Amino acid sequence: MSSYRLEIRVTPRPGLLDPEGAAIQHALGSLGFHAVTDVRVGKAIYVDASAVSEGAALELGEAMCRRLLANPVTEDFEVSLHQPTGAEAS
Amino acid sequence: MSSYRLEIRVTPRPGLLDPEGAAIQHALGSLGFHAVTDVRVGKAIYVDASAVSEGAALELGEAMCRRLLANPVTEDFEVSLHQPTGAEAS
Amino acid sequence: MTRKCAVVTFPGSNCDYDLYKAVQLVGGEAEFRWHRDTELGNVDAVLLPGGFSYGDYLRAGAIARFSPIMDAVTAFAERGGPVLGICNGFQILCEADLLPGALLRNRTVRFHSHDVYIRAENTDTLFTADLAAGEVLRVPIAHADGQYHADPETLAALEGQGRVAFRYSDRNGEITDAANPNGSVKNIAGILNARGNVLGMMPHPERAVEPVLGSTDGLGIFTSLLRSLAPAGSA
Amino acid sequence: MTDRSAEHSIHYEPGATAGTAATTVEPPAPGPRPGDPAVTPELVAAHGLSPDEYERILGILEREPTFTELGVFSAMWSEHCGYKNSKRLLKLLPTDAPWVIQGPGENAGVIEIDDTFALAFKIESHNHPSAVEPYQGAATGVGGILRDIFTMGARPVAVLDSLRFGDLDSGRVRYLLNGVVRGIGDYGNCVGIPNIGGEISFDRGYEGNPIVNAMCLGLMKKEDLIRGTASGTGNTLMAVGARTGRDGIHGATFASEELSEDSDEASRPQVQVGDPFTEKLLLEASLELIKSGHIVGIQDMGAAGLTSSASEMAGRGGSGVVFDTALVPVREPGMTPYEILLSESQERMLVVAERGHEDEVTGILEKWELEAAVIGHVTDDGRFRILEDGATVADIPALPLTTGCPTYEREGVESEEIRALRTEDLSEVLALSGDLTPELMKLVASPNIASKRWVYEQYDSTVRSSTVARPGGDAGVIRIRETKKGVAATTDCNGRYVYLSPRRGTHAAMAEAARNLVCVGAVPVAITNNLNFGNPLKAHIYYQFREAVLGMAEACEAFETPVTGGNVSFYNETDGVAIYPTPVIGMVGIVENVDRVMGQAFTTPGDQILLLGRNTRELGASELLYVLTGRVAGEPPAVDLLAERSLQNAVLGLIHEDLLHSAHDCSEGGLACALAESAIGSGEDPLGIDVELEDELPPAAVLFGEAQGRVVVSCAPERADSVQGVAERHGVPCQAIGTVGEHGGTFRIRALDSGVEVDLDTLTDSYFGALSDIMDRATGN
Ligand SMILES: Nc1ncnc2c1ncn2[C@@H]1O[C@H](COP(=O)(O)OP(=O)(O)O)[C@@H](O)[C@H]1O
Ligand SMILES: [Mg+2]
Repeated sequence: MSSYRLEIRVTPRPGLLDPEGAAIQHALGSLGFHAVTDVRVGKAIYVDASAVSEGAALELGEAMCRRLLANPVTEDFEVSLHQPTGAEAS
Repeated sequence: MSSYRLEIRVTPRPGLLDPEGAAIQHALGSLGFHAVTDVRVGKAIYVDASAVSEGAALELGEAMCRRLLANPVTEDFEVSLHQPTGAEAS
Repeated sequence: MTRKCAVVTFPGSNCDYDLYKAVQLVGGEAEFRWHRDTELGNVDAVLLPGGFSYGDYLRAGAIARFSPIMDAVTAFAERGGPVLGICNGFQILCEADLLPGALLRNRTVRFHSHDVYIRAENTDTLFTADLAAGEVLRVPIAHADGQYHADPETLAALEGQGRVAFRYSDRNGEITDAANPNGSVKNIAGILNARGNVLGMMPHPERAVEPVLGSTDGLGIFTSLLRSLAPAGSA
Repeated sequence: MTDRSAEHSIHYEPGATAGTAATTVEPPAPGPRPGDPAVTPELVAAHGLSPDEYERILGILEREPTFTELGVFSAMWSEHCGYKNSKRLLKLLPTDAPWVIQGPGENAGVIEIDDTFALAFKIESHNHPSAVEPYQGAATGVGGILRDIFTMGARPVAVLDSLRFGDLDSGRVRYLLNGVVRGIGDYGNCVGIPNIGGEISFDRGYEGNPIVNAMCLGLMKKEDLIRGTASGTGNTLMAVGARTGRDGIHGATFASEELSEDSDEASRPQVQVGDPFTEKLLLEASLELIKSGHIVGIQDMGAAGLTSSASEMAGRGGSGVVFDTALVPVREPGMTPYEILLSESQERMLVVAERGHEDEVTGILEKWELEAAVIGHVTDDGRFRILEDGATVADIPALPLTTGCPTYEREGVESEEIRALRTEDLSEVLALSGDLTPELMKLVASPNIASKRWVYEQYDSTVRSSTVARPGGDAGVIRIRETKKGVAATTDCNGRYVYLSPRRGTHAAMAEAARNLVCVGAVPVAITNNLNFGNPLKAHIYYQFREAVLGMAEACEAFETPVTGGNVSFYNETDGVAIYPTPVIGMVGIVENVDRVMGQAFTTPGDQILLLGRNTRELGASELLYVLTGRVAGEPPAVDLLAERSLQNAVLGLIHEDLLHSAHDCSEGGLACALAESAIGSGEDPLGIDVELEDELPPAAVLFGEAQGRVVVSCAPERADSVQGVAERHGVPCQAIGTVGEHGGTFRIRALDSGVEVDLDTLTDSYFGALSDIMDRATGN
């Protein structure tokens, strides 16, 4: 068993309206970020768990999503192993 | 100008209480996911924006985080270009 | 003759006592059930109160639906027992698949606390029999996640089978967008399951049961429910 | 850490530590703790302790303090906990009356409602945390005041919030407002306590320093009253609720320092995160504990956390305490005693359990999915003794620690600048005449007068199914189930008045609070107060503070409304600029019959409109002046405390005799705005009015002046004479000024050659639209 950090992204289904995304897009616009064409807001859930392998860890994450973390009626999910990418906040 | 999808992850500062993470961890435990040792909850924000280059897009994302998307007092952020990884929900 | 209603308290429920008193006010017997209970005991109806079960963390109702008591509630509903979920209770019923669809963040992205008008769309149910057809009720809402959403097929079924119990309307019963506080599809404020024994609604009838509270329009829902529980002839 | 403390708590036996032994033998003085910094003059200064305060500490300890002890003293002797600069003046406030059960000094004041019920209530500020992080700052402010109430054994039944911000044209201000309102809402809504009122105003005087004061009311059966005392040698100290993290360490001293440009940076680690869900569980568990009889005392771990709760409980109990920081459940490993003692993690309680009843206590907490840990016990040696794994890290006499903080009386001198403002010439505004409709519309659309609906509709105001009067009227009212009675509450203060004339301005705050209560039919019985001021070390600020306290004392005497508690918030300054002095008055009243509660809206076309009280030629410090000229100047309205008292009695008499259809006091915006609010009502059925004012006074003053002591009432025409009669009996001037018109009619007031006339839709739209229009454009989360 080793321990993994799963990054789980739960996002509103495409086509489903996303009031929070709309509000943020509006706010970004009024702050002058006019290049923005769309904003969607979901959850980023970081789960530390122990598993026998990466594959097993990912499966565990998917099982959690199906059981609890995502609402099948309104949300999609993505599970990945967390490795910080892009720009880190200082 | 081409258009990019930025993936922005906003997460509570380490050390700060994360009641939502705690509640989810508790729930996962009682659903039998005993391998889980910690849960932190943040936001995953997907921003579609046009920019002259990847670098410019990433900088735009960071500027948005500093201005609006992340609370400098309580949250850290990560900006990356979105490429779906890991397992997609069907 | 018992007309006993179980009011389920989840960690974070905060309308459980209001519901308990509303049932008593219309002559019913009310008993609390704790979310860790595994049996409902001998009761005639189950009420899921409003509040913030588990702080509404993750999604409103998402964690509470796994409370031990919910298996008993589901079994009770499947036996045809009447189940009424109000506000957070409605959210829990949707998460538990006892009702279709989901309740999303209000379109304003803000909490809304004020009176609304709702029109009774189907008065031929356990919960609305005492209301006049198309009757308009003035009742409070208090929620941040009340925007009802369902896919087109589900909506068609709800509409086709008369399972939309209440719609947000203006005080004259007109269904307008201005009267829709949260962006719910088709102004839906409350729905029934296919069998008609499970009702979920976002507005709070239990907060409109005495003149001193500014409205008594919520009473009809509780009198209807209790009447439906009474043995034939006795009500 | 968890297992460790759990394990300890099982084996823990009073006496197993230096604890009870110490009651006979003096324990060794604590030595320096490995890893702790040495106590240097610099470190002492960094802890906000002056050299002579440090001298006093050496005297009390008869040795050098350890680092941990230094932290303890600096927290307990901070302005926030020690009331250094306010205590002496606060002593001047009247605090008793036959109906006062608990005055100042406890977690909250308590008054008698009748033979069975009592009311606990208190107000608390969270200004500094809200300036740094508006959402969490405001949320945890609500959490703290709720705990103050339920630790008295009362169930919280209502919340009010008193807010001040800079002008809304600043994006930062809109961000603060948005965050603060969401924070107050999310916390109170989740716990399930209805918000029944408050106030909010906007003025550049609050630009850098918002004010966030939260008030809570709690109901209890008298016999359930419990106090925050540690009594009974050998009784067990238990830490219950949330775990202790590194949140808000030194928040208490932080709250006693001026904000500066880099505050946002500097104070980051001090941000506390609230968890209303845990609070709700803690609330239910605490009330169950108190009823269970297994505990003798309970107190919130608020400012200065475990340090203040434990030492204050010992101080009040005239006892001592000993506990081991290694037994305190923590959220992060490696926390030092210093951190554990000073952490301000939220949703925690310190409980004194009857010795031998620890398991019952733990059982009740487990039912509510909360933790309880035995951390120590009560001693009889009068000492505040802290161990870490059995080794003493702090050993301080409890009483000097809690009450020995030096207090100061400073000299106060009025600022010349402000004195000059008071005498400025306002004649150009006083001279306004003719069609004053544009001025009325400006006022109605000013965020200070416009409807606050955008704010209070984000607060659940009906949960608990007991709210009789919601936000939007003069005062909120909660019914008491199984009785006809109710309790009413309001918060009031016009900072401009106090700024220009502190004593008079505080009279006005008291007078308005009482007027708001009587207008709903409640008899004012007591107050709590939140004194929001700048840096008291500055002579002109101390002057404002002293005058305000004296003014409050005078008005409390005149109205027979004693002070049962309150809160002082100094250092509300940014880069040396202080807020307007803002002594917020939280006043409570008793309603004998909730069926008679009066509203401010006109109800019936054809009704007679009468004005109680007298118009004056005052326009000083008025909203009109601010809206038209941006000035804050002139003499604030004069207050005749005896006339106010007569007015209060007259209004109560009128409501008692069931003569009225509506009652509404005149405040900001004057008579014209009061009439507008009564005409607009809930906005659903606005009613026109036709009013004729004959006073030989400048029309601008009659319409928009903020003369005190005035209430607008309406009644059926045939009752008008009886109304006049009652007013006369109380020696209150009363004139019939007009009639209520039709639905959707016209709003018309004539004053000599001048007046206002506008159709109701226009009036109603700008009254309800003003604030939401601004905020829906707002940026920020
Ligand atoms: N921050 C707030 N929270 C709740 N209610 C508020 C708030 N601010 C204003 N209100 C409500 O809006 C109404 C108008 O406020 P205000 O003008 O201060 O009334 P008044 O002048 O009678 O004191 C009152 O009912 C008050 O309770
Ligand atoms: Mg008023």
